[in-house]
Parts: sequence; C-alpha cells; structure tokens
Amino acid sequence: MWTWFRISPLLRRRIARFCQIRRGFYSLIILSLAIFVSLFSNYIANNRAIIVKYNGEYYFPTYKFMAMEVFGQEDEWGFTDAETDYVRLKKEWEGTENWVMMPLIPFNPSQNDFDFYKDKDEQPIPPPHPPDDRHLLGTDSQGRDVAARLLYGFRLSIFFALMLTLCGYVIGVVIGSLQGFLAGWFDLTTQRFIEIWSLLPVLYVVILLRTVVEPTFWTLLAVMLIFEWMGITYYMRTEVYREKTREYALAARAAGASTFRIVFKHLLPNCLTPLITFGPFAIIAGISALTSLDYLGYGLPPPTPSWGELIEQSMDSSNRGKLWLVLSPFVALTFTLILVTMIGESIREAFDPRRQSRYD
Amino acid sequence: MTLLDVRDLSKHFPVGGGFFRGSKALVRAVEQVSFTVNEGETLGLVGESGCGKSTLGRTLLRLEEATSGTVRFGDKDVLKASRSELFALRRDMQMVFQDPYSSLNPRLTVGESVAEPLEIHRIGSRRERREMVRELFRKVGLRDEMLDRFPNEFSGGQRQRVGLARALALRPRLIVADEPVSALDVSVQAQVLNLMAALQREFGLTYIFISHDLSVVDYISDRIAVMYLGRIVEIGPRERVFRQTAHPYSRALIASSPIPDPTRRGESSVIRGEIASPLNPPSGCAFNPRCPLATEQCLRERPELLPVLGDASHQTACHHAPR
Amino acid sequence: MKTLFASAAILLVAAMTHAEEAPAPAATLPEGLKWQTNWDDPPIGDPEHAIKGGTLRDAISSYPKTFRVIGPNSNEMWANWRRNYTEFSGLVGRHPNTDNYIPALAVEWAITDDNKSVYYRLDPTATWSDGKPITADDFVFGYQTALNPGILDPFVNQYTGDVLESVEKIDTHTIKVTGRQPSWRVLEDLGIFPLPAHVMKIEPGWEVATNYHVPVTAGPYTIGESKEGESVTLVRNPNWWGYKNKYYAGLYNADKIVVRVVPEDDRVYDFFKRGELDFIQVNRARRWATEMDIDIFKRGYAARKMLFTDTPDGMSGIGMNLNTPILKNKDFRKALQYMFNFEELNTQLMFNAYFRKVSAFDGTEFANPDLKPYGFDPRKAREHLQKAGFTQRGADGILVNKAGQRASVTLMTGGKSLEAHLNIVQNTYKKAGIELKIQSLEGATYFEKIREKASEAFMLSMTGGFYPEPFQYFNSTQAKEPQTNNFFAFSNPRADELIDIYRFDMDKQKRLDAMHELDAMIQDEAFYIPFWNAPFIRFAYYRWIEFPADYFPKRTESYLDYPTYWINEQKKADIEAAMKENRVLAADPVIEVDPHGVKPK
Amino acid sequence: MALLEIKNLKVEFDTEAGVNHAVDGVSLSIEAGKTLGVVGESGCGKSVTAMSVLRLIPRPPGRIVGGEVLWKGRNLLAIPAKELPDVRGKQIAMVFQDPMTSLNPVYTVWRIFGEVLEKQFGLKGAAARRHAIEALTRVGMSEPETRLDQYPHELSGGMKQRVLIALALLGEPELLIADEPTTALDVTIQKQILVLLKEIQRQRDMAIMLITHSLGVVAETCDDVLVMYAGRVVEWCAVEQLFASPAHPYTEGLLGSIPRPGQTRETPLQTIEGTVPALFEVPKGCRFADRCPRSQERCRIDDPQLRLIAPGHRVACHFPLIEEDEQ
Repeated sequence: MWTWFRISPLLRRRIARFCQIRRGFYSLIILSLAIFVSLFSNYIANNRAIIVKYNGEYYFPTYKFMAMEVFGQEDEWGFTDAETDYVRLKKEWEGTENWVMMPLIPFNPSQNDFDFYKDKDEQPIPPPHPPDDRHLLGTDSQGRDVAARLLYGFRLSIFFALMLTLCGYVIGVVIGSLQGFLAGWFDLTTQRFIEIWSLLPVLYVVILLRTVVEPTFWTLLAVMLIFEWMGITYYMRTEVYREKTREYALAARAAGASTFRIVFKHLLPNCLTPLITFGPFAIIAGISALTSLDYLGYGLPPPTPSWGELIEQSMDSSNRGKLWLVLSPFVALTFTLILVTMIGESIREAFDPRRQSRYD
Repeated sequence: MTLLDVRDLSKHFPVGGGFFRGSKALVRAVEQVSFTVNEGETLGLVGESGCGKSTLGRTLLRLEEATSGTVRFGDKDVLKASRSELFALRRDMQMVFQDPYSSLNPRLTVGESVAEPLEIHRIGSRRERREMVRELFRKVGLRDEMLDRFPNEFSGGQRQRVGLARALALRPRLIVADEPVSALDVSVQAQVLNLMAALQREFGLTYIFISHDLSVVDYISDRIAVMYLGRIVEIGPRERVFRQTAHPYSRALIASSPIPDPTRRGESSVIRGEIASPLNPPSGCAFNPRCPLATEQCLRERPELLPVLGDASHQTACHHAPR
Repeated sequence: MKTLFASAAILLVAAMTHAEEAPAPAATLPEGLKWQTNWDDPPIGDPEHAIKGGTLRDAISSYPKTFRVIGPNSNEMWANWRRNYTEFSGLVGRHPNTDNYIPALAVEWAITDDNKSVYYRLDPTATWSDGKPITADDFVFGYQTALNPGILDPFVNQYTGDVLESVEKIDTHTIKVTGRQPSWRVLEDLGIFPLPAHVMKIEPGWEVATNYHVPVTAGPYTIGESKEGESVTLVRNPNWWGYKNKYYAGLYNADKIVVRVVPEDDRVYDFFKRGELDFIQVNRARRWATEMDIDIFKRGYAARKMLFTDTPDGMSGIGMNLNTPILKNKDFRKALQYMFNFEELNTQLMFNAYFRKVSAFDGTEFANPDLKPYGFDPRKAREHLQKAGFTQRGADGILVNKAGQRASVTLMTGGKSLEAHLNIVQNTYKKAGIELKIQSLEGATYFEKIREKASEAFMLSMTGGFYPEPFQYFNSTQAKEPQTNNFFAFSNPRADELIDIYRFDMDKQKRLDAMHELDAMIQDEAFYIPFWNAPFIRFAYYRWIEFPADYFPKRTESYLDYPTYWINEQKKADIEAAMKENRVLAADPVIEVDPHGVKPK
Repeated sequence: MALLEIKNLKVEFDTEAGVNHAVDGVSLSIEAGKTLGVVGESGCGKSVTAMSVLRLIPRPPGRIVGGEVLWKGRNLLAIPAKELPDVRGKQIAMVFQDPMTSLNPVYTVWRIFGEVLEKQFGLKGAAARRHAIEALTRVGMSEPETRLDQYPHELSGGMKQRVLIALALLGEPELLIADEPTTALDVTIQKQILVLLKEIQRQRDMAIMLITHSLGVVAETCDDVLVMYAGRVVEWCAVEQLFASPAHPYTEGLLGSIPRPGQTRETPLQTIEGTVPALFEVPKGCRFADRCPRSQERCRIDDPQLRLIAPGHRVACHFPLIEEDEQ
C-alpha cells in the first residue's frame, strides 16, 4: 500500500510547478497557517488564562476547570467554587508577585459580555456592541465576541469540510473503483442507485433529519456523507475503467496477481493523483454546505460558534446597519473561499497535462 | 515436442445489448482456431487490426475466458485449470505487451515492476529478489543502476526491455508477445528484436509473436499463422508462407507491405475493399468480397484449413489452393 | 370581537365518541325559564365622540387564501380580520372591561337548571349583509354545517360534535342549544354560529368554487374591491343592525378599510413612516426601543402608545418532567428557579420591555395575586444545590453528587425563537455548576416528545383562555398517560381535589380559592419556571386617528379586536398640510398609558 | 524557384522539463509536382516542421523562434494572421495522422463538407452537395451519396482518411502536407491510400510533403527524401540515392535496422546503440556523435552543417560514408 503515498517524479514535478504558481502557493501557506493557528484557538480566544503563577506555582487552566478557591478568589455572592474569573484575577494581582497571562482575546466564543457596557445613567446598553478595544470585531446580539466566534467557527468549518471531503473520498473511491473494476451488474445497479440517490436534494434531507434528531458535529457529518461520496464515484469509475484496460494491469494479472492486488496496488494509486485537483473544490462545497445549514438554522446546535449563525445574525433586520456583524463573517468566508479556490485553481493548473494554448 | 496445443478455440464478445435488452450481438473475435506450437520455436501471428490476433493471445493465457475449445500447455489444460493450477501455470506462460507506455505501472520503479511476479509467487527474500532483478536487467541489456527509476525516465525501447525482463522473471517456457515492437522506432525495434532472439537462444523460450508487420514476423518466426476475421487462413513454415503463399489474403498482405527499395517500386498490387465487420462476417469464405479469385463456391461454402500440396505442415483455408 | 367562544382555539379536548343524530323536532319553550340580559354596562369605545367616516389604511402580511368563513384555509391570517370586521357571529359577547356577558346576536338568554342547555332570543332586527333576516334556521344550519364532513375541516366537525348535543329551533327567533356536559360556564362552552341558509350550499367542489366569493355575513363590513396579492378593501354598511346595540355603537367607525399586503414587518414600518399606513401595531421590542425616535413623532404628526391591557396568558417558560431522576429532586428544581436571571435577559436582550410572569394562570382571575417570583438569587440556589447533594465540582466545573450524578439537565425546545435567551440561561447556570444542554427539535417532533414525557426539561409556550384548563396540565390521571398535556408528570392528590372543585363546583368563590391554592402549590413545587409576558399593546398612528380616552378596552390582545378609533377628516387635512410644509406641530409626549390600571408592579 | 522553401526554421516548446528545441535550423525545399519524404524517428521534429509551415504550432507551449517559410517566395511566418486562411486549405492543405480524431464526431460527413464549402468557397445547398459528392468520388469512396449522411464513427479508418483527403483537396491545393497519413491504417488500406495520393498528384501536378517514419513508404512514393534526427536535417537527396548509397551513418543505421526479406533471426539486425538525446540543452557538436560508430574527436566539438557532397545529395556529417565529389 505504500505505493499510494509514493511521490512519483511526475508528482514531484507537479508539486514543483504548483510551488511556482505564486497565488496558489501562498494561498496554501496562508491557509495551512490559519488551520494550524486555529488548532490553538483555545490559547487565542478564551476566558481561561494560559498561565497563572500563584504563590510560586504555575497553573495551566486552558483545558481545565479551576475553581476560584484555588487562587483565593471569591465571587460577588461570596462563593469560591465557581470558575475563576481570570480577567479579574489579573487586575487584582497587579503589583503582586502573582500574575496571569491571558489569551489575546480574553473571551470564549459563547461568553456573554454583559455588564461592561453601561450608559451615563449606569443603565446597561444591550448588545450588539460595535468594535472597540475590548472586542476588536465587536460583539453579536448576545454580547459574544465576534472575533472569538469567527476563529472557532473557522476551525469548525474547515475541519468539517476536511473530514467530509476525506471520508467522502474514501467511500467514493472504494465504491467507484469497485464499480469500475467489477463492472457488470454491480456497476449497473450501483450506478442506477447513485443516479437516483443523487437526485435527492441534500439540504432538504438534512433539514428533514433535523426534525428527528438534533445534529452533532459527527451526525451532521455522517448525514452529509451519505451524499458527499457520490460525486467522486463517477470519476473513479471511469478512471478505473480506463486504467484497468492499461496493459500494466493485464501484466500483473498475467503474473498471477489477485484482484485485490490489482485494484489496490496498481489501479487505485494511479487514479488517485488527479483526485487531488478536486479536493479544494470539495472542501469549498463542504464549507459552504455547513455555512448554509447553519445559516438556515439546520446546522449544528447553538451555541456552536459558526459562520452561518453569524451571517444569519447579520441578515436579521433588527441588526440593520450593524456593519461589523455583516462584514466580519462575510469577509472571513469570502477570504477563506478565495484562498481555497486559488489553491484549487493552481493545483488544477499545475496538474493540467496540456496547458492552455491557441493557434493563429 | 509440442508445447502448446490449441483446439477449436473460440472467443465471442457480446456487444450492444443492455440491462433490459435481451438479445446481444456477438463479435466472433476468435473462431474455431486450432494450431500447435513446438517447444523452442517462434510462431508468428499476423493479420490486420480486428482480425482477433491479440484476443487469441490473451485467451491462450486466460487473461480472457475462452468461449469454447481447449488449450493444452504441456500436459495441463489451461482453460480448465483451477485457480491454484492456473497460478502455477502463470510461471510458465508470460506476456509482453505492445504499448511500452501503458504496460508499466507509472507509480512503481521499474525494479519493482520486474520484481512483482517474483513477489506474487513468493520467490526468494526481498534481497534475493533484488539480486534476481539485477541479473534480469543485465540480461535484457539495462544497467542495474536504473533499477530504482520510474518508467517515465525511460525511452520506449528501454521500457520494452523492462517488459521483457518482467516476463522473464518467472523463467517461463512460453512468452506471448503482442505487437512488442510496433510502437517503437525502427532503430529501437531492431534492438528489441535482436534481444528477443538472443533471449530465446539463451533460455530456450517459445514465442508466440503477434504483429501486423510482415517484415518483422518474417524475420523472427519459424512458422507463421495468418489470421483474417477471427480465423486462421494460412499456417506454415515462414519460407512456405512467404514464398509459396497459398491464400489470396496472405498474398495481398505481402503485396501491400511497402518494400524499402525504390528500385522495386510498382511491383506490388493493390487489394480492393476493406475488412468486413466481425459482427457480420460474409457467408462462405470471409475473404470473398475482396478476393480476386472468389467464385460462387466461395460465397456459399466456408473453406476448411487443409494441407497445401499434401504437406500437413503448411495448411490453408481456400477453395482455390493447390492440394 | 371575542364573541365566538366555540371557535376560540382551545386545543386538544379529549376525544369523545358521539353518534350522528338528526336534529330533534322543534321543541317548545318550557315554563319557568329565567331570562337574562345585560344592558347596564358602559358602552365599548366612545360612541359620543366617534365620527363615522373616512378611510383607514392598514396592512396584512399575506393575501388571504380564501374569503370563505369555513372550510380549508379559513383559519389563516385573514380570519382575524374576518372575525372582527365582517363575520360577527356570536350569540352573546363578553364585555371587555367588565367581563359581563352582553347581548350580541341574542338579546336574551336563559340557562336551564341542569346547566346543560341555553335558550336564546335572537335580535329580530339582525340581518345578513344581503338584507335577509338572521333566523333560528340559520343557527340550525350553522350547527349542521359544522357537523358536515363536506366542509373539509375535521377539527370543526369533531369539536362541534364533542361539545354540542343539539341545536333546536323553538320559533323564528328562539333557539335552544344543548351541550353534552353540564357546565358552570355553559354560555362560554356552547357557542355556535349562524350561516346564511338561504345562500350557502356545501357540495363537492364547493370549497374551490367559493374561494374568493364575497361571503354573506352578519358584520358591519363586507369585502369590497380586492386585488389579488395586493390589497383587500372592507366597506362599511352604514345601516348595520348592530349599531342599535349600545355596546357596538361606538365601534366600526371607518367607512373603508384598505388592507394592503405587505409581506415584511420592516416594510410595514417603512410604509408607516412614509405616511402610507395610518396605524401599525409594533410587536418588536427593539423597534419600539431604538427605531421610533423619529421626526413624524417629534413633529407631532404621529403618536405612539404603549397601552397596558390584561389578557389571559398561557404558560410560557421552562417546564420540568418530574419523572426524570435529577428533576425529581425539589431542591434541585428550586436551584434552577433561583438561577434564572430574568432581569439580565430583559435588559440585555429585550430592552426592559417585558414583565416577569409568576402564575400558571396569568391574566385570569384565577391567578394567585399573592405570588412573588423566585427571583435571581445564587445564594439560595447554592443552598438548594447543597441540600440536593450537589456539593462537589467535577473536573469540568459541573457539580456532582455523591452518587456520581452530574447536575446536568437537557432542555428540549421546538424552535429557535428563544435561542439567544436560552444560551444566556445556559451560561448563567454554568456559573453555578449546572449544565443545561439545549436540544432543539422541529416543532411537531418536540411537541410529540414532551407529550410522551420523553424529555427532561422542556420549553413551554401555551395559549391561554379566559378560563384556564388545569385538568389537562396538572391532573394525576394525565400524569401517567403518554400523549397528554400533563408534560410535567405532576401528580398530587390535593391538586386533583382542587382541580375538581374548579371544574365542577358551582360556587364561584370556592373555585377561585381552589385555583389560588393550586397556583401556589405549582410555584412551590417549582417544576415550572415562568418566563415573561407582554401585558400591553404597542401601537403607533397618525394623529388624525382619534381614540376614546382608554384607547382600547382592558381585554384587548390585538388592535383588531375592538376598532374603537375613528378618523377625523378635518384633522387629517390639517396634519397633511403641515407635513407638506414641514411644519412642526405640538408633539404627544405620552407614550405609556394605563387607563385600566393593569400595569404590573 | 521552389514552390516551398524552408530556411533555417527553429521551433521551441516549453515542457515540464524545460525548453525543448524541437526543430533547430531545418531547411528544405519542394518543387511543384514532386513528393518530398520527411523521415525520422519519433521526436525528430518532422511533424513540427510540417505544422510550422501553416503556423499550426500550438502556442503556448510552442513558438517559432527563427527562420523563414517561403511560399512562392513569400514568408508565411511574417504575413498577418488574417491572410493565413487564403493560404491554408486553399494553396496548402494538410492531412493528419489520426483519421479517428480529425473529424468532429457529432457532425455528419455532409455537414463537415458543407461548412468548408460555404466558408471557403461560398457554396451552399444542392451545388455544395454536388461538389462534395464529386470530391468523395475522386478519392475512390464507394457509395459517396450514402457516406455523406453518415457520422464519422460509421466509417472505417480507411474511409475516414479518404474523407480527410477529399476535404484537403477541395481547394485544389498546390501542396499537400501529409503527416503520417497511413500510420494508423492497415497495410492493405495503406497501400490503397498511397496509390490514391500518387494518382491525384499525377492528375494535378500537386506537390506532396509526406511525413513518415516508414522507409518502405518513402521508397514506394517519394522523389526526394529528407532524413531528420534530433531536430536537424542530417541527409537530403533523391530517394534512389538514399537507399543505394546513404551518406550519413544514421541513415545507414536506419536502413540496416529493417529486416530484409529472407533475413532470419540467426543474423542479428543492425542497430543504432544508445538513444536520441533530449533536446533541452543543445549539445555541442554533432547530435548523433554519441551513437555514431564513426564519430571522432571533431564530431563532439564541431557541429556539422548540411552540405552538398554529390549532385543533389546533401549531408550533415564530417565523415560521410561516400566519397565527396571534388569540387
């Protein structure tokens, strides 16, 4: 199976050419970086501190609940078992040996920042609040930090899309190549099934399912997967149909190779490389699907930070004129999609055996 | 000694017809073909595209399942062999392919491609296999440092050498070579032909050499079989087939082949018409629509493959052949 | 007009079998009937000052799917308009300020001693919109039609069959209506409506053929011109029989009402701002709070009012299923009560526009006036959590008891309308170490599940009636059955007794006391966290629209209910002239009005 | 004056591996009514040379970087693009190797003809159809009326090639460039097509530039022959001269590679050792030097130019196989 991941010289050349296509290459770098950074979202936007130094000891509460009593803090009701308010702690400890290192954005994505904004009569001003130095991108209509929600939403969307594409590929590749290789009735029945199945409107089905169960990341992924795999089968099927007539497959058979060996060692690796060119576009479809579902309210349950939900807020007429609510998710979404598109375009160009040409 | 004995071998392909359509048309790609091949000889199989020569080659090795007939290899029946018997037989019968570009898996190094048959048959350890591959490379005239390169770094001729090395890996007795040189340039073609001849001498190989190029077949073969529309129309020693040609189609083929000698220009004649569709072959002798000798008998009766001038080594299927 | 009690949607009445019966032969009037009527209450609106005339421009969000009064689609948005302006089909009305019964199509009524039947004397002057008199036959026909499967409305068929035993004609202007059960609120329960027997035929295809026929009705208006998808115009009948009734003389003052189709709420407000609509009701707190500080009000062309009203309000808030392990614990339930921070929700999300509910029977006389809400009190919440055994925080900050049970509750919802509110509730609970998981399902599925009692906590949002229905929500027999409205699985012998007193005791005071006790018990059991209500209507209008001193009566839910206003053409000309010249008029600074003294403290 | 004369043509291609100097200084000429064969192994630049004549090099990746293509004295590489259609298909026509892919599969033969006839000759309707039938008859097509209404897939390879030739001949061209016109065909059909081409040439006094890899085809059809190797012309002479006394070692090697009638495998074929050099970096000296049995020091330094060594016999070799005429 190692042949699957072997970088053939042709692929190496294509990779080199991809690296030469600046827009794609830089897009890839930016996107990879963004994905990498988003892995550490909990250290970037969180109401829990990154490091606390207290009485000579260090604490790392990012992934851990730490009660106030640990740091000798007490809430306004006199309780000490509630979660530590690190922002307050930081203020309280100013000038002492103890210190708190907070993330860049000291809010988690579902935290309601309520008591800060008051008018001159000390009356609370209801959210959403426009951007200021407390919330760089403002807050949404529940007083949650938009930047934090964007960041976590990005992580969610991109991993959802990646998982969807990857799993869809695995299923699609297996079924498509079996169709192509086994041909005959298996191909025929599967193909008819796919043709009928693909007529089902995905979003409607997801919405219908929503009436029965509340989706989680994994169930939504599973439901989307039920449809996602089909596109790739068309490609794999024809590709395997073509590859299997190549003489190297015949040669392997003449040498006594089993069907399994022929399919998995010879045919599949040769059909796979071009799949890479579809990948980015599948990822775009994945991001868009999740965003639209969230927008329509059929996606992941609240308070999951998601772009679709932010867009929905911005489209709500009661948020008319709240530019920061409109702009941030749109810019983020557009920017991400442009990045992925540019990567996709460049991969396609790098992998295109015939470059565009014209005659006199 | 007879190595391969083929009796009444037929291979039909259904075409058209779909899921819901019952009757299918049949392409009779190979029809009632019988011949023998002796150990150590080369049988040349010539004919134009669509005559069934490649299908015949593949059917012999059971890369396609035959429709009917028998193929005996030594004392074993190839067509009735069980999975395990067939697996064992594969060691004795190998194939070399036409297209040097598609016959090697582009994702395997050439060394791996050559080692694959050994791997499949579990011959030797990984290191031993590598040594064997090195040896094979030397035999086919490739430098062994090329072992770890990928096919796309090779020229057509070199690839065909790799293909030969792969076919030789299991030390087969029979190699079916399907148009092994027709995709190569003439100078390279000569190299491969020389190599094949040398290997045959060295290993005592038996070849079935399939080609549409008469001059090549003439050069490499001991005996020649001419195919037309799925049937053998003439078979015999190469001298006899070329110099005492019995079948009008064989004559037409020979006459049409260009001669690389401008002084003999205009000697040859043109044959009319085109090969008929194998879906709907003419009745009687399949060659009758193009045959200058065709008579009413040719339209009615299919000629049997019979000895020419009483010599069983040279047979033809023509009503007008001298018997 | 809230006259049509029978068709007021009281959902989910237990199905009872009933045989199809032919109407009994005309009965005779028995001796000794105690005829009642009521001409002593004050008029509704201000008949003395009201001016008849003018055109009112109003809006509706979608064009009516039908003009029919019964049959498919007759309960859509348009029904509100139809019932209030054209149909006018009740026998007896209820005065929206005094709650007393008042004459409508019937001018006198007599209840039999067994509290099962009512005799009605019809107003002999009442006529259909085509001038034909409304007679007993029309009521019998209306009853028969309501039972007729041909109207393609199984709900009306079943409801009528379940509640009414017979409708009999005594003479042209007298009918007898008999119910299946005795009731102390028989006038309420036995509502029927007349249909014009002389023009109406229920036959196959009827519902399509008459979809956009202008129906013959009993009300002050009929449908005039209508442009599909654009507008419907209502035209007043100046000789309407009802104007002779003192209660209705001050209503229905505009000659024409042009109802324009405006699909979006935002557009409605835009049209109003541009002076293309005369009157709007403002339902969104955000709009009321942030978008109404504009010139038309400042310059005195228009005014806006927030009028406190008092209308029945069903339960809305979080309910708890007492069968689930964690919610069995009363202390835990109380902790949930004390951690509910209504004030924060109200200030942060709702512009302080709403009022905390306390009772399960809000807006009715059965609500216990002494109840105080739990209020947000983390200290008390902690105490109860301690008592409930939740003393330790787990690794994730959620409380755990000795048995290892987490302080975690799943809340099932049937829609997204309160998503933001619930997220905040969730965050507040988390601070106290309580995990609130929110499970949002599609409406029908959610309702099915909570009726099966297949949920822990759940969102409640019930409509309320003038008379609460404690039996279906709190009775112990309903607690054990699946598919009942006792979502809480609440069962208590004393509560059963109290409910029975309310249902069957003819003594009004006893009923009141029983319900007040039940209300207090419900609060103490803490399985229902009441949310908030809006005991007011908010509206804005151009000031050529004039109102009685109290604007709308006390029991007004929607401005459509009692068209008390009238149009002052003179003023209209003046204001329009001022608008043209951008002249500033004296503004009306009063926004909040409470003429009925019902503003919650 | 020659009908067509190519002078020092240079064509490059951008490939994944770098710039390929596919044609590097090719010169040739064709007289009216004559057949010039261009032979060589794959990648030697023969097709590129042919395509350059009509500026059919796909761009990118290809580009013509130097030289002249003189058509009756006029440089086709320099004329404005809009004048090209006057030459293409009318004065110079082309027939390609693969008849399977040269015809639009969704057009009937008639539609293909109709389009060309209307665009180039303004013929329409019945007149055009008559013209098309005539054209098909001329190339020996059986049942031309029926064929006209068929789709390419209904025709055999030979028939398709006849259709292509008929199309090429519509404009009565003075030069036909045939790029491997018979390579995809069976020998019996190849023979038919070659005979047909010669017949037409004789009737019209048309010049043919025949690109082929088959020395047999050259021997049977050509008057003059040009041997190409690695983007260069190595030998250029009359066909009889070439077969009788090849001057370039490469030509000799090629001729020796073909099995002679009667030759058996007991006598090995003559071969040319090694492989064609990649054309990414033009090597110094003779491009054949690495494979040449006669190569000497000089061959690796000094690039031999095409020169006349006997009447009508040009060769690019420092050490040709035949004696040079003393001149």
